[in-house]
Amino acid sequence: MVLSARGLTKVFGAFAAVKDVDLDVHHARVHALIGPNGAGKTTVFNLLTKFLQPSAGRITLLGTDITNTAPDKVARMGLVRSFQISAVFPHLTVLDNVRVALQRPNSLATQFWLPMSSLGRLNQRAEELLSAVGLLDARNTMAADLSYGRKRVLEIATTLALDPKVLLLDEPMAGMGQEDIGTVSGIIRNVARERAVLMVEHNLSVVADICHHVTVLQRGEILAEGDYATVSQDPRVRTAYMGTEEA
Amino acid sequence: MTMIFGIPLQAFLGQLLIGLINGSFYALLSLGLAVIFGLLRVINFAHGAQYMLGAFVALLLLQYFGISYWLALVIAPIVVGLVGAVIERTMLSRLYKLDPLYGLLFTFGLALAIEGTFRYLYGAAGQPYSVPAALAGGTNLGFMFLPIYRGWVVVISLVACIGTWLLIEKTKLGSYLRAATENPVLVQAFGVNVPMLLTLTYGLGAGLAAFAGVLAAPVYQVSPLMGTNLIIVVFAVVVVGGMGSIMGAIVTGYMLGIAEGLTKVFYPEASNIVIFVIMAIVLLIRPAGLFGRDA
Amino acid sequence: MKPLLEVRGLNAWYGESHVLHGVDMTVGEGEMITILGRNGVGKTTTLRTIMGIVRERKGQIMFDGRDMMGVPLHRTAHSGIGFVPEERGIFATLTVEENLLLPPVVAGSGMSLDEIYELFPNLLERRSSPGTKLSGGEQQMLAIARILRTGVRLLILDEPTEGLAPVIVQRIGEVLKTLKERGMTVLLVEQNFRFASRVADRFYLMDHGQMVADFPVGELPERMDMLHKVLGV
Amino acid sequence: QSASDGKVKIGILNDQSGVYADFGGKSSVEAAKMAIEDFGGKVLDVPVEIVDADHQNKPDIASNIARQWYDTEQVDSIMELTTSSVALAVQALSKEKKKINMVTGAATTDLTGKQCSPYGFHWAYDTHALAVGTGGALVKQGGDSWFFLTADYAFGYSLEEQTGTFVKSAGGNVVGAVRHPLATNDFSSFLLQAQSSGAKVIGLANAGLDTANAIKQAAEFGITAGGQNLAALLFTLAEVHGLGVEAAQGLTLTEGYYWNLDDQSREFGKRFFERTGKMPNMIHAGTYSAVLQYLKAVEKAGTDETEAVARALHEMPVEDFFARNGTVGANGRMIHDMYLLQVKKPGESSEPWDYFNVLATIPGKEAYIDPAKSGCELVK
Amino acid sequence: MSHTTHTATEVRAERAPTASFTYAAFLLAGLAFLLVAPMFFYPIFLMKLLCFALFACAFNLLLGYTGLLSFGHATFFGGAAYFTAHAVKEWGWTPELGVLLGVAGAAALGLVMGFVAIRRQGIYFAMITLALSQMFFFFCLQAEFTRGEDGIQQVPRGHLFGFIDLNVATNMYYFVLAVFVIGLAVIWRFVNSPFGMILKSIRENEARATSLGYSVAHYKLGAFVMSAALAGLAGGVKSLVFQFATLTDVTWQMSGEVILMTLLGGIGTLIGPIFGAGLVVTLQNYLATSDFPVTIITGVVFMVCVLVFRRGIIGEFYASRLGRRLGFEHRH
Ligand SMILES: Nc1ncnc2c1ncn2[C@@H]1O[C@H](COP(=O)(O)OP(=O)(O)OP(=O)(O)O)[C@@H](O)[C@H]1O
Ligand SMILES: Nc1ncnc2c1ncn2[C@@H]1O[C@H](COP(=O)(O)OP(=O)(O)OP(=O)(O)O)[C@@H](O)[C@H]1O
Ligand SMILES: [Mg+2]
Ligand SMILES: [Mg+2]
Repeated sequence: MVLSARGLTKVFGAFAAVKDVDLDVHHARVHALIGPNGAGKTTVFNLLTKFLQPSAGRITLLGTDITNTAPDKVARMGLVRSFQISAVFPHLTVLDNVRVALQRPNSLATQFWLPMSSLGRLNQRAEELLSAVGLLDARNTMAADLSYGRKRVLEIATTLALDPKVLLLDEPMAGMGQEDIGTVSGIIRNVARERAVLMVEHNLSVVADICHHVTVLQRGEILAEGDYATVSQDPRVRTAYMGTEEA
Repeated sequence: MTMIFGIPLQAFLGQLLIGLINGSFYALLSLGLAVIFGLLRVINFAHGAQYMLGAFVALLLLQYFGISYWLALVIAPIVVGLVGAVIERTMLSRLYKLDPLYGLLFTFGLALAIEGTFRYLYGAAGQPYSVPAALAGGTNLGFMFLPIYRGWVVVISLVACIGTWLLIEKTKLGSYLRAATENPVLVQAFGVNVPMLLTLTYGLGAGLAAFAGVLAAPVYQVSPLMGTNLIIVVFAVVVVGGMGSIMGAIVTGYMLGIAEGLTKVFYPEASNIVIFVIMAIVLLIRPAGLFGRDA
Repeated sequence: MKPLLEVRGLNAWYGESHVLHGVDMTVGEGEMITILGRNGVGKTTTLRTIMGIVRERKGQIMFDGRDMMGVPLHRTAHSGIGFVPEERGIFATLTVEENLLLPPVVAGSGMSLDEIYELFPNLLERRSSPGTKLSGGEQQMLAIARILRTGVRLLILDEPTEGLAPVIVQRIGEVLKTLKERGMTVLLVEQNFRFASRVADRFYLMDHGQMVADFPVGELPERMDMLHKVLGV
Repeated sequence: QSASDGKVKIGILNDQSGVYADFGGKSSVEAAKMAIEDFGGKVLDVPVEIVDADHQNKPDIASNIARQWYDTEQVDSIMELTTSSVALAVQALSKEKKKINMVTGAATTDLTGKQCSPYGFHWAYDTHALAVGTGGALVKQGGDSWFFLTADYAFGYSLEEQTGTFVKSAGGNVVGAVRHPLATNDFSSFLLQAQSSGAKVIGLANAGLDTANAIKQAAEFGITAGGQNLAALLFTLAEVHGLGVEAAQGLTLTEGYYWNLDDQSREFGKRFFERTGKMPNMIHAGTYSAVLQYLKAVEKAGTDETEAVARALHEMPVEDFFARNGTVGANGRMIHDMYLLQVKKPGESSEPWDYFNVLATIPGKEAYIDPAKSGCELVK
Repeated sequence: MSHTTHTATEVRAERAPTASFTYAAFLLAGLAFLLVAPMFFYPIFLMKLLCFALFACAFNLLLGYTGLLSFGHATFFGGAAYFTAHAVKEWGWTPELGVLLGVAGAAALGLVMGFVAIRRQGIYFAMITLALSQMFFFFCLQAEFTRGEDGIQQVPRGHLFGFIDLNVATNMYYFVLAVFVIGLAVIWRFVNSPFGMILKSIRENEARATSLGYSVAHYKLGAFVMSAALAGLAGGVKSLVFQFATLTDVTWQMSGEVILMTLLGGIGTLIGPIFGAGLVVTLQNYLATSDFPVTIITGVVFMVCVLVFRRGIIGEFYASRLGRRLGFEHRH
């Protein structure tokens, strides 16, 4: 178990967006967090990554209590997230986007006395990552000029660049075309071999396909937990979330 | 005699009142700034110049047309508002799609040009404008002599502040304005004439500044420089209040006016920086400002 | 069927990049049209150009017999077109209800506030909280809901189901059907093929800034091969 | 016996667009032109030329221009030099370049004290003279208890301190002082403190817009009506005009010149008015006097060579409508009579710009620091 | 917080690979010009220009490469001038030590101001720096050692390293030139370094940079202090050139001027601010003897620049056909 939360709660004013949630994310597993809109999934992400401070509860990452740690510190400890609304560096090239992420783990971030060419040694790794997500052809394109879907793919590549121990993906497939969904599913399955992945996703076929464990959230509380087959048969989950749709 | 912090209660009350009077000017000016910033995302560096313009228009109306203070209080803001609207329509509006810094730089240039022109035409020393007869003189409040005109300033600026606040927070027009701040293209796609709205807003903001200017004319020397340094203090007021918030601007204006007034008694040397000091402290504790919405 | 919207030879640019290369399409009164296409082929751009948001454009756009090329953006809605953008466009400084009430009503045929709240109970519950404090899905609902009030005749939706829970997607599908019954014309862009096939009357397939095919829903089975090639479905 | 390069060239360097533009500004250039015309347009049979520049109150711009004038434009002397940072900078440069400068626009006594120059002259007024004039002389008129409103920087302190000294030595006393920041808009707090001090005179140790606002608000709060007198330590006719007699009435101040003093000064005032549309203050008149005296000195020296002209300037008495019984000290200080003036009541003023009653004439010897005690190393 | 507006602060791709040569050639030509310039131009004027150019470049380091518009840079420029002048005049320090003190002082001021200001972004940041620099102005106005409005006058230039007499105009000039070139080199390296890359990414999308593990505040503060120190370098040297330090250099108008210089030359271009500074300094000098009021002109230039000339001289050049043919690239 690499990341765990106990009694996680977040109150906005009088409104409790997350209530007493316990969560365990394990190594080499894809853990899905699903639930109706507004259930509090993004908020849980924000809490885990410390973009929001929990109102109550404790969070442990790799055995360390991070309940009061700053978000950038958490990221450096190996917990990295993607955003629900796409987050790239729009006026850097695709390659640079990935290299920026590579700089930190390679201790090439604070050297203001080194030339830019010193970043050249990151190129190989960056290109590997880009080709893994099928963006190699766009390496010199400005990220702003990518279409929405390709921006999301780029974001995943950047996230992977950090070689995180835990990966938090907020709706990685949103807005993606069918073919990209296939690619990205493959990528996620691959990366999860050596790390823990926690993802929010509404695309149930993806969830069914790649997730080992599913937590269903509703109104800030855990409604059901288990593997997809179990969860998807739960009548409460069906009414609250899945409707009559077949996976 | 009752003493507060080593000074007589009476003097203390007097200074409190004076602080409130200055606060009225801060509130009016920071309100205008907040309106323009809130809706156009433009830091209106020309606000001080527009305040000065208001005073000058009143003065010139009197000199050339014999128009009295009371009429000037209406006409000058309209004139300056119109000038503002024209500037917005012809120039400022081209900058919205750019970084807000350009708006700041543009209005900075505008301020220099306006102040420079008036200094060139009317000199730096400034000119007198007398208190309207109906408000001349003063009353003895027991603890201090209060010029009636200053009392008037407090009352009328409160009225103006509350009116503006109601307009923006409580009307449909206000919600268009606020939405247009965030995503003008979309609001326009919904069928609202956004460019027109923005022009009106800038006119309103400039008009408010001019209104403060007319109010100030009988109190201060009408000089091209009257807004130059004031504007920086008002910026600080707005930062302390929290930039997005209209109510914040008003309340902070009065509060800081009072804070400054009291400093003038206890430690006058610091009275010009006390607002900046408060600003720094507030930022350290609450980066969004006292009433700011964003964290 | 009388065409409500006719687009001929539409070209559009972002600065120097030429994105639409002569889009042709026709949307009949009361029809529900879905544009399919891969990421980046210009679907969003097509919608934005029709709406008049992208103004570097050439070609012809006729709406209800009226030439829309010269109409300023803020008049487009008044001609009867409503737009729900890809990125939703919820206003943070406005409450949910203010967001709902924001777009001016352009015709009397819109839904009432009560009908809307019935359709989207989440919104009723959070009506007085700031718009962007809603979850992603709630924001999408709000974005659709607020256009329903205005009484436009043509609704343009850019990926309305993105990020929505399956129950909500179903509900939106039902809403769209209801709207269609009321005579509303809908033009939408969708990646969710399953959803699209359930609601649409007719499809346009887009590639490289052009419409490469168009077919009614009935021909879907026989077109699957082509769709598979172009879309990877 | 001639000018070095076929002409004598004078530079007027002052603020023409900034806060001190009314103080001297473009009108001073006009005054200088009048002096040249009055002198006949030529000296030693070569034409006298004039150049002017706006230093924008920036010492580096002033220094650059002065350098260019001296090095490439054959300027022989520079006049006016508003604001002390500029005056000190240009005087230091002139000393290095061995050129003459005559300051009429700056107030600091350092110009003829610690930072004096053998070629530098200080003409119209200085802080000492203002302090003696307003402080000392006013006490003799009965204003024997003082409260100061002081601008919170070196200029204000030195005015306050010097004035206080003369108030005391004349038998008065200082009951208090309050320091206000530069560029304060609202003086009411300070005025209330001054009012409650009960002092007979409120001394305004500040300048420009600050003084004007303080005076205006004093009237508003009924301070002058309550029997207290205002005394402005640096205020001239130009500012009184800006403020209006209504607000300024009863104010006392010191200037080295007033146009409506006698026939001689009236004659200049009228001529100046015709050319500029305003009556001259002591800076305008001082610049006129400085230019005129410079030309006289060139003539006397028979050359425009700096050492000789400086020697002549030091030796010659100054006698014109501006300076009566003027002499120049070894430190470069031109010592002349000053006037304690009081602003008339609105009804008393008989014609436009007729603003002052002369309360007293302060002899130059009393007004200015004895050169021997000035701290200038040139004085043995 | 993730949406960044980019136009103002966009880092221009300074050179495409093909431009390297042209660029180097330009730089060499520029340097050669500066080496012989004192033969044709007024040395003091050139020195002033170099000081302001360095100041503008230092300012641009912050605006152009981190997107932070400081409206308080006069504090560092003028503050350093005071420190250097005081050390050299009152304590008898050698000029190089005096300048170093100025740099250190400016960096320290930068640390304090930056600490408060970087808590906000964009225009808030601008306003906070403005207010803080106004505080510093009042400090300088009232502090004993600055001598109020007289300023510190007659600062001796002294001997560089104890033996190069800076009173000799050419010595002084080459000293200033050397400082300028070093300053520029530092900026160039700083911007085009791994650190610079992170700065860019922060400016592009702050939340994303945080989520990648970069502590945004530290990077910004680092850039702020660096910019302040370099502005201090320019200010310290200037006080030796003119031999005085006065209040003019700490006023907010000075902060405005350096913005104008940068804007005029081209925000985010390395050499643009140099041209901008040259133009402003020349213009002020020229306008001093014309009948036009300087403030009006400055104001109008500002407005025109913002409205129609945003890329600035160098930016426009890069974007022009000639510039592109020479291989420069310019995005707008
Ligand atoms: N800062 C905030 N202040 C107040 N309420 C908030 C805030 N952030 C989120 N909420 C509320 O908390 C609830 C949970 O939001 P969250 O974004 O976590 O939902 P979600 O599960 O991610 O939904 P979706 O699938 O639609 O993205 C929502 O009802 C939202 O309105
Ligand atoms: N603002 C812009 N500036 C420049 N190019 C743009 C801009 N917006 C989109 N593009 C480009 O135009 C092309 C079409 O984009 P568009 O957003 O219309 O695609 P799309 O079909 O909607 O894709 P998606 O399914 O990812 O939303 C893409 O190549 C994109 O990179
Ligand atoms: Mg979410
Ligand atoms: Mg799209």
